[in-house]
Amino acid sequence: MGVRLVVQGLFKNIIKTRKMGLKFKAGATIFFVIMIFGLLSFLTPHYHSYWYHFPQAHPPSLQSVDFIFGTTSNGRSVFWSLTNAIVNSLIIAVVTSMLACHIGLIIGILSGIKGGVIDKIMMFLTDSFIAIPGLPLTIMLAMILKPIINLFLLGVIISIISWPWSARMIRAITLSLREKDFVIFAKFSGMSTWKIIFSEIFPHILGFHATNIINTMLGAIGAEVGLAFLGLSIIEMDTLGTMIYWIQRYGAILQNMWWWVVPPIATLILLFLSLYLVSTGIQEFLNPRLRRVK
Amino acid sequence: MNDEVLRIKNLSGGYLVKRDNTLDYIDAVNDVNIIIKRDEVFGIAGESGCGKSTLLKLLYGYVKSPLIIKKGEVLLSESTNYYLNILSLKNEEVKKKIWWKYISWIPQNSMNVLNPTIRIKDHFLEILRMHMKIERDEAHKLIVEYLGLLGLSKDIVNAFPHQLSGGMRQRIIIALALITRPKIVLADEPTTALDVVVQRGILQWLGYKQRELKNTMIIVSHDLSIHAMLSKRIGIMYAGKIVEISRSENIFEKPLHPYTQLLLSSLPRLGDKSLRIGITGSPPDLIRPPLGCRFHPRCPYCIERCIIEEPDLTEAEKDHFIACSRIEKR
Amino acid sequence: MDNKNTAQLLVLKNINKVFRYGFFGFEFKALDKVNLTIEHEGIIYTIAGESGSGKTTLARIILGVHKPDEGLVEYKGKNIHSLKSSEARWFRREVQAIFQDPYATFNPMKKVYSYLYETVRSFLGFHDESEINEYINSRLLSIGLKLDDVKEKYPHEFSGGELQRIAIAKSLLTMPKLIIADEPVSMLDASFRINILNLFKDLKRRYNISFLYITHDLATAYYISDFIAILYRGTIVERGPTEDILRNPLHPYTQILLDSLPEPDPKKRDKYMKPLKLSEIEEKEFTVQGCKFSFRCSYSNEKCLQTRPPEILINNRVISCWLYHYK
Amino acid sequence: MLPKHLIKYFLFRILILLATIFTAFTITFVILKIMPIDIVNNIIARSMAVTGAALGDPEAVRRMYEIYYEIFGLKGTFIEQYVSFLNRFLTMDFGISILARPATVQEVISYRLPWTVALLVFSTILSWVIGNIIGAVVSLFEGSKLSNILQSLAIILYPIPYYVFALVLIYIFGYIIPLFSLTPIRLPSNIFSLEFIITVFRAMTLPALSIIVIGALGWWFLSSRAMALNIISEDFYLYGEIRGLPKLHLLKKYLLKNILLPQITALSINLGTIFGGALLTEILFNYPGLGTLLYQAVNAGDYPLVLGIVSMSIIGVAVATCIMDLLYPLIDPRIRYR
Repeated sequence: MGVRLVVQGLFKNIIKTRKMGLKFKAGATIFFVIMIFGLLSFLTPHYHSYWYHFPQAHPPSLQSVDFIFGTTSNGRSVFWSLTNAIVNSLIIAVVTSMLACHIGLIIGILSGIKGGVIDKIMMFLTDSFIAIPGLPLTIMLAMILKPIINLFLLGVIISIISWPWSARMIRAITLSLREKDFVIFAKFSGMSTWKIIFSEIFPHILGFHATNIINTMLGAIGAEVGLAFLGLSIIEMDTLGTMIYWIQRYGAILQNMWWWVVPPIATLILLFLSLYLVSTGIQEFLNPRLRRVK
Repeated sequence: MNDEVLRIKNLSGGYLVKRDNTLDYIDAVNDVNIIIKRDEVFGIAGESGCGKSTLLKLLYGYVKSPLIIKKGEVLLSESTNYYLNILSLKNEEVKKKIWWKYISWIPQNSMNVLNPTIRIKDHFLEILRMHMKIERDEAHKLIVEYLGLLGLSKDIVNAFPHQLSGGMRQRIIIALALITRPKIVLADEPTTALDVVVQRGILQWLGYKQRELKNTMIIVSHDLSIHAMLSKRIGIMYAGKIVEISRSENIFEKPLHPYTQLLLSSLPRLGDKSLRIGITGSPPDLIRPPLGCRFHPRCPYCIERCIIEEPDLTEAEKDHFIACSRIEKR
Repeated sequence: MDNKNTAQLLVLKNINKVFRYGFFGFEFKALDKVNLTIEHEGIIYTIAGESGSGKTTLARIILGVHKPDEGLVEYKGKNIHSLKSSEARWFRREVQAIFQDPYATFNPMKKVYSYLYETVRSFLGFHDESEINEYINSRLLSIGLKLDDVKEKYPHEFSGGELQRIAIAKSLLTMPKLIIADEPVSMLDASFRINILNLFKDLKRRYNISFLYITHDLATAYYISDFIAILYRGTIVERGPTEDILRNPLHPYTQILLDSLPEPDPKKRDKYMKPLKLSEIEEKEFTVQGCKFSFRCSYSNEKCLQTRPPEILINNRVISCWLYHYK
Repeated sequence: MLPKHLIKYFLFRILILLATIFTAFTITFVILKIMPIDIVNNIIARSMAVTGAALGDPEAVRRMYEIYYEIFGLKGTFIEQYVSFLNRFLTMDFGISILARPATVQEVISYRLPWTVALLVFSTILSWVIGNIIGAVVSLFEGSKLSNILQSLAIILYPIPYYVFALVLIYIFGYIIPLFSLTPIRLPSNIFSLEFIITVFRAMTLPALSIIVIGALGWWFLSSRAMALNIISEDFYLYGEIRGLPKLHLLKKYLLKNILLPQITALSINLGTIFGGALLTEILFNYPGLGTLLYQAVNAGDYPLVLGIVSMSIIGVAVATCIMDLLYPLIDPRIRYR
């Protein structure tokens, strides 16, 4: 029953996208285009996995799809690398955001609703995690787990530093809602605690949760790139981070191999921009006060 | 000598609001005419959304988007036969020449109107420097002296707003409005957020100051009891129009307009348990106000003429103006 | 449920509630030894107090939202803070709540009808849609509303007064014995306010419903209530029949409060304008040992500051003031 | 003399600081302990491989094992493990750095630390000040062309991490306008010479610029503008307008004064993120700070050094946040006089 309500709520919100502002539309469009580009990765030819397959550092030309963005110093096609990188980076982002945001959601709601000792313990844990600067901790973990690293594990590592904020925010929202008149009113309309959580409290959290998922994705993509700078991402795979790692490694910028440099950086910036626009778009939609300010 | 200080002539104004790609005009103040005299407390009463606060803003010349003036004049009487129209002045001119020199303002909601990060003294300094060109040292002496005169402790000049109670802050705000001795003081719901005991203190103080300074005070409040305790003359507003103006004895003892009558009879009073009856229906949407008399859909005495014809404010008895077609006829 | 007819409707015994704030553990005594009894059905009992008197906290304690730190709230002889789940349902059926801001009471994303529907389905055990509608319609009609005018609308499509009426209609669906109304009319215009109050009176007469009417407005309290309790900084200073207390207040605070009430009558202006010397509200009042009003009271002495006055029964009212101790 | 409640607050805040550091290290301890792989052997094998046979001295290897066993909680009872771990982290005693043998980890870090601190302090303060002022000023001209341009720019810059933006800067300044050398800097020995100052300045400019541009025009601009717009709709600002106060005065005493205080809190909350971003930025510009050191340490498999930098950052960020929180009540009159 609860699930049905949540789905209904989500559905209603999606229908309302027609009324979403320009920011949301622009962001969603850019994201959609990048996604389509990423989906081309399913057409990746098998020889893309071999290094030095193509002439090294070949500038872009139209002779074949492989050369459309030129090749790297390792003789790999920038085009195929990029399409694969988009998908892999997004996988990391989705794993992170799904894990971190939902752990945060559950802990936050539980803490907020139950209160008492459970709340105190959970919040102590959350606050302690928040106090640790994220990057050094992830670096340490990534370094230790380097021998067995994969996309999923990388997502897990990044979510270790991402969940506490979600938990904190959700708890604060839940707490403020718990004693609102409409919740008491619902209680005296005979609704059960679970129904109140789903139909009265959750819809108010949903908006934050949605933007939080997107922001966490944004943060995860950034964190992966950060780890890659240190050579701690999955070097043998194409991700946006590792592409930049190789660019760095081979001094592509100083050699002015712009065709190698521009695509991943531009994609990265566009990806950041689109996710940010989508998230602020949702925020403004849900909070008319922000909409007015524009 | 002329005892008029302010003459409001055919004043209309409202808000331009964009909603779903249509531009709506909210007709908040419609064709208001009032003459306000020296040394009086004039009350503007009405229920929420009747345009009383908007009227006050227009009087003050504080016109900022989305508020616009449609037509009309707000004339300040400077001497017997010289009138200055505030609404014809430029924004900067009103700010420099009129505000606090001629008219000052007591806002509502005293809890939040003082800047939380500067001291009480700085609030006074700002006004003295801006409007009286008095510099710091001299101003400081003046402030301490002034607060002493008002019976406020000198220690509070160095306090921050949050250290004072609500009643104290409201006193400070009133003191701020009076320090330049303006001819007119506008007060927008000056005691709404306060408890009744504190409210009594503030209203007494306000009344006492007015008698001492012999200036004019225009008080806006939805609470008729406050007007009964303070105002000398009262204008009753309904849906953007003034429906009745008279001395407060007349308003409370023999109201002529049906709205005023119904409003007064709906107020419960201590010591009287007789059945009171409210007004049916709700106030009109000011985007599309009703034709004719704006009160006609709720008026139990409505006749055909009320629906067609917009009544003017006319003097039904001496000093008793009312806008009602049925009375006009009489 | 067996002692339905013998027990008093609502009893508050020695309710204490302390809120704690922030780093420094600043304590704020919202309610201090509050006693109150609503004897039976069909009584309108007012709790009157100014901002910060703890009246909303009291309402929430009675509704079971907050737990008191000490003391008991008994509804028909049962402690409402230790109800079993079936008893909790019974309690929520018999006791209903109305709040100050109707727009904050209804979820803006849901049709108001869903609350009516939910209440009937869950409390009265109706399952058939048409049966439910019929029942809702009959209830709405009894207070002058029609189901068709309500059914498809969202909260923002009603005016504040209409929405408050619907909130009342919703609480009537379960045929409650007690309605807790927390400042139900303070957001409404004067011309509409009286309609809601008349409705309360009417419901009390027709259905024998009791009301706990929480307000800061003594004039409306006088108009509708049978009993009144005056709350000051978390303590009840005086309680008893409304007529007695508001016509002849004994506690110095009630006296000052009534004197300070502006009235829509210019003849009372001179009395109102007679200067009144009062110190400002002091934060100390929340933590003082003795009578909370002693800082501002013109009769106060050392004893008032040091020791809390006992509850003294005079005629049919209860006063907490040392002035009346020897009587 | 400070009022009593402030002293209480200060003591309490310092207690929180200590608790934070302890729990942070405890969490690190737990995470390291539950790692699913054989860490110590991996590490030693890797560092041997990186540094070659030079570490072949059996005594040195034995000492390394010792330290690692303590760090990863493999020695003694659980309590002993925990205590020795805490001891290592708090004192940052991780033995000798593999990378910079025979220097100890503490020595290497203390040599690089001033560079990072200088870069961070300089760029953070500058971006915070610039961003907040621009944000507040622009809010007064809401709807104008300039405001719209700055806003669009901010929306693009806001989500970009410093280190990605740094790549853009490198491309522009390293290739298109080659103003700055991107090769590792070599410091002149005389620290009082003009040359020294110029070298430091040149080394610092680009990393600082990438932090300042993103920070000022992205982060702080957006938050300060949002806050300013809120204040403008607030009663006390409107009342200021009604009193006819000059615009400049309103900007200074009403907007900025009320924005800067909450923005200090925002800064203290974001310190950790800023720190992390700045570390990575350093790498790109070969700036001789902790970030570049971390990069070298990771690449050389120098675990002692990495752990040293990690514990340094945890302590550093916690202390910096604490200092900001301690300063706050001294600046905010609302807390100062309660």
